[in-house]
Amino acid sequence: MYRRPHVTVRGLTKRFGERTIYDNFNLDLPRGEFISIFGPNGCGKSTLMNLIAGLIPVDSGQILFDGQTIDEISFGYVFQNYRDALFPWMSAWDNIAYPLRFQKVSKKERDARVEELVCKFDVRINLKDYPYQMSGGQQQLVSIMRALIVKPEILFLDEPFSALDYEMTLSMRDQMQKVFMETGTTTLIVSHDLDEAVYLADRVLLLSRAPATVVDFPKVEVQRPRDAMTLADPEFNRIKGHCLDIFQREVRK
Amino acid sequence: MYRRPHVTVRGLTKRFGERTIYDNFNLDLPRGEFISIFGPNGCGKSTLMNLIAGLIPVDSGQILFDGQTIDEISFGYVFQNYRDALFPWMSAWDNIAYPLRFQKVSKKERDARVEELVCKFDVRINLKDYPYQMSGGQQQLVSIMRALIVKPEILFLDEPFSALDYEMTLSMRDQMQKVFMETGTTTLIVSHDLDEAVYLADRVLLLSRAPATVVDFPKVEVQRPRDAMTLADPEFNRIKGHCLDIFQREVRK
Amino acid sequence: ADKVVVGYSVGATALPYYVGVEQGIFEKHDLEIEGVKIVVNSNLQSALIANQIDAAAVMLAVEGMAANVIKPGSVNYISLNAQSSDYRMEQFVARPDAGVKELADFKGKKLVTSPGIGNMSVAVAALTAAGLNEGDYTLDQLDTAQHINVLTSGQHDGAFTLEPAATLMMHNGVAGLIKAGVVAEVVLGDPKADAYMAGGAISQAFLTERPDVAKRYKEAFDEAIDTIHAHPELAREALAKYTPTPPEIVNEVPLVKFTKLSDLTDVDIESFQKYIDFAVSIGTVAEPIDVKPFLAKF
Amino acid sequence: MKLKKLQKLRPLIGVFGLLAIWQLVVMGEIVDPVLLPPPGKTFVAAWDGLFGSGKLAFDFGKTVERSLMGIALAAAIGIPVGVVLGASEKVYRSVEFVIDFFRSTPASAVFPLFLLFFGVGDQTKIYIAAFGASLAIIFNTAYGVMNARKTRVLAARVMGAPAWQRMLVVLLESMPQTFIGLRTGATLALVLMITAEMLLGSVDGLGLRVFEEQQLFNMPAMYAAILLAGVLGYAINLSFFLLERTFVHWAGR
Amino acid sequence: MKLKKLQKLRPLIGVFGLLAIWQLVVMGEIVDPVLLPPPGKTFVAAWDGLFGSGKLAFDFGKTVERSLMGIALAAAIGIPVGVVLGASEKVYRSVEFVIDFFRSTPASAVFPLFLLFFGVGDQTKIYIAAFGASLAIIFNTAYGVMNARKTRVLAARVMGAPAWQRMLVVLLESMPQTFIGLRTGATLALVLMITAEMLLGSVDGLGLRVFEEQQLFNMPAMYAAILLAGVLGYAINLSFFLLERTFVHWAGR
Ligand SMILES: Nc1ncnc2c1ncn2[C@@H]1O[C@H](COP(=O)(O)OP(=O)(O)OP(=O)(O)O)[C@@H](O)[C@H]1O
Ligand SMILES: Nc1ncnc2c1ncn2[C@@H]1O[C@H](COP(=O)(O)OP(=O)(O)OP(=O)(O)O)[C@@H](O)[C@H]1O
Ligand SMILES: [Mg+2]
Ligand SMILES: [Mg+2]
Repeated sequence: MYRRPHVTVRGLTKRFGERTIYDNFNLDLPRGEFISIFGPNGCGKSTLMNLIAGLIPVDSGQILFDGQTIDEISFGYVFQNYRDALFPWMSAWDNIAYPLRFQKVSKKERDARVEELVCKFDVRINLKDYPYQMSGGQQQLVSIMRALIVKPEILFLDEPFSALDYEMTLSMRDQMQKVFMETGTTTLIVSHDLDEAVYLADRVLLLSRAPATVVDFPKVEVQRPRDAMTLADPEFNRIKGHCLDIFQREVRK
Repeated sequence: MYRRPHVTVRGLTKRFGERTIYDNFNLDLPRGEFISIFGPNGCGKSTLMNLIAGLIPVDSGQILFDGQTIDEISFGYVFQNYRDALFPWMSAWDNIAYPLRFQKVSKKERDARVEELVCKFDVRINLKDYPYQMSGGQQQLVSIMRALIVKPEILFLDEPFSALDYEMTLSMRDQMQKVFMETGTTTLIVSHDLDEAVYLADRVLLLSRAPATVVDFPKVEVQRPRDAMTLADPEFNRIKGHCLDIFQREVRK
Repeated sequence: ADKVVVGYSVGATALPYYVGVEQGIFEKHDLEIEGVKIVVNSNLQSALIANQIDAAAVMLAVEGMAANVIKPGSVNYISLNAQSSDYRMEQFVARPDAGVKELADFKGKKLVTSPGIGNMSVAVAALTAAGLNEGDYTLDQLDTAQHINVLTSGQHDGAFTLEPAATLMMHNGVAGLIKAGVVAEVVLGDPKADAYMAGGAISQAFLTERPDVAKRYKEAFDEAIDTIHAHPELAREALAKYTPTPPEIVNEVPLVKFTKLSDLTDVDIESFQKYIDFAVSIGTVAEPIDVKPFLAKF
Repeated sequence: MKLKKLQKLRPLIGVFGLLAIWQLVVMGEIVDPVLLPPPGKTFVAAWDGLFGSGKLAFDFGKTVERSLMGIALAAAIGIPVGVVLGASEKVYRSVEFVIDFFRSTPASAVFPLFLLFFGVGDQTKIYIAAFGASLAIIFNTAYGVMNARKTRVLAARVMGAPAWQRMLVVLLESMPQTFIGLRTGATLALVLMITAEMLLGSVDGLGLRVFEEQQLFNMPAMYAAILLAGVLGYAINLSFFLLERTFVHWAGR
Repeated sequence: MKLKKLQKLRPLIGVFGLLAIWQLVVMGEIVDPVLLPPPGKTFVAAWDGLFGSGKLAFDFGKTVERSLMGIALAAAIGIPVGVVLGASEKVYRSVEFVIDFFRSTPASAVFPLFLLFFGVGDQTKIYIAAFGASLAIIFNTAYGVMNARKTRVLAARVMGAPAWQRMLVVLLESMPQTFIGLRTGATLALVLMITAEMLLGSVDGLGLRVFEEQQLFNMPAMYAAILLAGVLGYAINLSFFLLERTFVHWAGR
């Protein structure tokens, strides 16, 4: 099945001072796919997401959204720096409900939506707390829920599970998959856990060290829903092995 | 071999507002052991480290250091919130060298020591950068190096590898083990990766949900140096399974 | 030479001091003068009481006596300045287009006065004497330097103002004279009478601890006053140099009547006392006080 | 419990310290007690003026009333203008000259201008106070906004917050600084009000009292008025501090 | 390239805007041109005073000299005191009354006191400027320190930094706020200096010039002096801004 690209990146160049992070970089992100980005520290994964979301300006090149301008697109975003992206003047609950404010949703329905999400995720946090009263993992969880409360056009997840505990990580992976299967939202995730990256992905975007290039962009043709059994699936393990090979080759360069 | 405890916690009580995090908590940390702390989000792992290091006051109870006062002890500390703990007014290099300033070490020797560490860790960062110019993983790496540059009495590592890439994580684990075997520094690590926690540990401290209690504190009697083969070691896997069982039982409570 | 620290303001009323310095009179009396410019009279008064200066080139009578009520002997006069319709200082002026010829015409007009209870009381008394009641006019207090501004801009019709602002306004055609010698008339009943409202002063410590130097200072001051009367052109020269007086009016600005203590008659002293009694009556001097002890004796 | 109550009295240390020094200066005859009356005498004068025969209470009330109006006006103008200017550094740089220019010209030098535009009434004094205070508030708020971390503003943008909501985030982000601006501005408004009452001619107010008592050489009454001005300044600052503490609970977290 | 250069001229927008409004006010005869001379005439007066026959250049130099001395004195006292007071909120609360008290008493009311303590010389003016400025600097620095995040100070402590090094961290942490305090203080020092030159009597200085030209009803010259005061204020602010920008490169990151 051919899908029209949702995001098209053409001739992207981005420098920080002397350092070139992207140099004439091209990429198509198909609509409705779940894409994992895998690459070494500092290769430009967070930068790429920021560029696509329009949070930092490109030096040159174009980022096009299939028939839409960037202002029409609603993003969901879990920042790598989740702590700094929460609003400390709001309770966790209000943080989660925040994006709903811009959707003409009544206070009552907002609360209902949060309630629903909380139940689904089996959250055991006192959501009346302010972010600075919460542990790192709890903050990250709130950040994830805030990104999922609306149905965004595109979902960016920058190492979203890095601070979650063992159990929560597993459960969030499956929640993520469920959300994706229900809504078909174009999703980008950065993860340093290869199991996780492949487990969740329709495609794995393998980036080289900066200036980043697409080393490979393999499809993960394993059926959904995936579960604990998937980890034993030969195709899954083939792709994982393939990614690991490429990654190690690229990193050691 | 019986080791005298390095840190003794007696009757520790800590509350945040209404919430009790520790209630009459007791713990002995043996000298020269590598201890992994494993527990659900928000159970009080970071709080425990902060309490021991004297960064936040106890409500009641005592924390004793074998024959020393807290002021005599030098700590190495990788904060969970590594980003906020780096000094943005110093380059990465100066951040790493910072703890050496308090040890009457000449500028030249400080530089040599940093150089040495950089070589050992095969760091590919421009250390002249300021922290805010670096990616999340790079910042965390700098934070780890800063903790290791001195030979501290006690080393606290609060999810130190959470933002590191695949390759770097593996390499840092082994570096950590090497440092530990060379120096025998009492080390506490928080990790949500059970493989990692058990792989590194002499003992695994399993904490329950807050108010935290010690659910178990099993020894990991697997020979060092451990390596990729260890992951197949039956004893390793027995303990891992044991920890997972306990954890899941506790978390689901 | 003996050193004397003299505080001076920038008005024409400190003229004997300027002339004394310019004409080398102090020098001649073997005095080494260190001048300190202090423009606000109350600061001058504080400095005198605190012994930071030995003498004040000019000190308002009301403030000097107010200090003497609380700390007798702290301000001692060595000369007095009189003002009247001939020796103009305070006066009513009005904008030419305001249609004001005499005080009574201020009915329904907006007036501005130099600040302070003293100025306010005199102005009200004069207007009352002219048949105006409170409410017939508005009277705002405003720093004297601003009077020319508010008259020029038309916000006020007239002013009870001081020199050199009055001359400056008249010279610029901003306002014309309505009545001078106001204090003399209000207090002494005659605009041509001498109203003693200020004078040269010395501190208590200067007078008691170095009486001979103080005496010489007083003699030099007297000589300067004589010089002013004998050589007005020299006085004008000093005025131009020491006070911010526009050159075009420096020869027009009226001077007060500088009077040596030795020239004071009993009538003069009585006038002085009357003025202070008036100040007591309007509350600017707290208690009745006899002025004679504070005319310095050597 | 009792200790907690005592802590609230801490500000009294400063009060008594000041009084003690004052008393010592007078007793040590460092300055003539005629010029600087002892605290006791000043209090008697203040008491008499407030509750006895004097008009001090009335003048105090007038100054409070006018100052508060000036402060309210300044805040209503200064905060929004500061946020808008600070949000775009370019815009701020364009008008910075004007702001710094008027901040640096002494009030007594611009009084004449205000007289020309607004006349000599009470209104004018309020405008003068509001003008000076609003410059301070604009300056502080704008720099608060410029120095604030950008992460949360970006987060709001990516979640689709419209411009005015982003401004709100910016404002909240710079709240601690804005409060400092408010306090600086409020203090300045009070100072300007009293100075205007002294120099511009007034029929009531603390400034008039200071001026008149000085003319009368009634030092205890003059210092009583100055004392009240200082106490009023402290009270205004204290109210803003208390407001800040309840409102900006997240400062420094 | 060329655009970059043009950007540097941005502050001129404010300058010309101010001049335009000024010119319009004069041309529109909103106020009498005798009282508010047009910019052109004022510039001629300023030019004449600076480079021609007048003493304006000399007076300007004197005010600059004395103000800078006052500012230097205020910074030398204010910054360390502010850091120390801010480091312990308890201590600050104890002395807050004194600081707020003197911040709120108008300079013209405390001038007499300064005369009493420091005499009638030029020295006194410097002390007055320094006193007022140091209060502003103490206030801003102390609140900067109190509102700063504590993480880095804790990090320094745990790494064994001695007290004075921790103070240094605190100072750097609060640097943006401290610079605002410096700028507020410097502006205040200038204002106080000119006011003191006007009211306390001086033989030179911009304040004297304003006072004298006002007496002479020489409005162009008076506004020339005021203009110079404003420009001086902007220049001082600009220098601090440039200093801050090179020094506090991390602000807002
Ligand atoms: N503000 C900045 N100024 C200068 N350099 C920057 C800045 N932000 C990022 N960089 C550089 O850009 C590169 C890419 O950064 P980015 O944060 O995108 O990496 P990343 O792939 O997300 O890494 P990580 O896995 O560690 O999060 C890094 O090498 C970093 O040094
Ligand atoms: N400043 C604070 N105020 C109030 N509550 C706090 C504060 N800091 C921590 N807590 C609470 O204390 C509990 C323990 O926090 P802590 O950070 O120690 O958890 P943790 O075990 O490190 O969790 P994580 O794995 O998510 O890092 C949490 O439930 C949190 O809500
Ligand atoms: Mg990243
Ligand atoms: Mg933690």
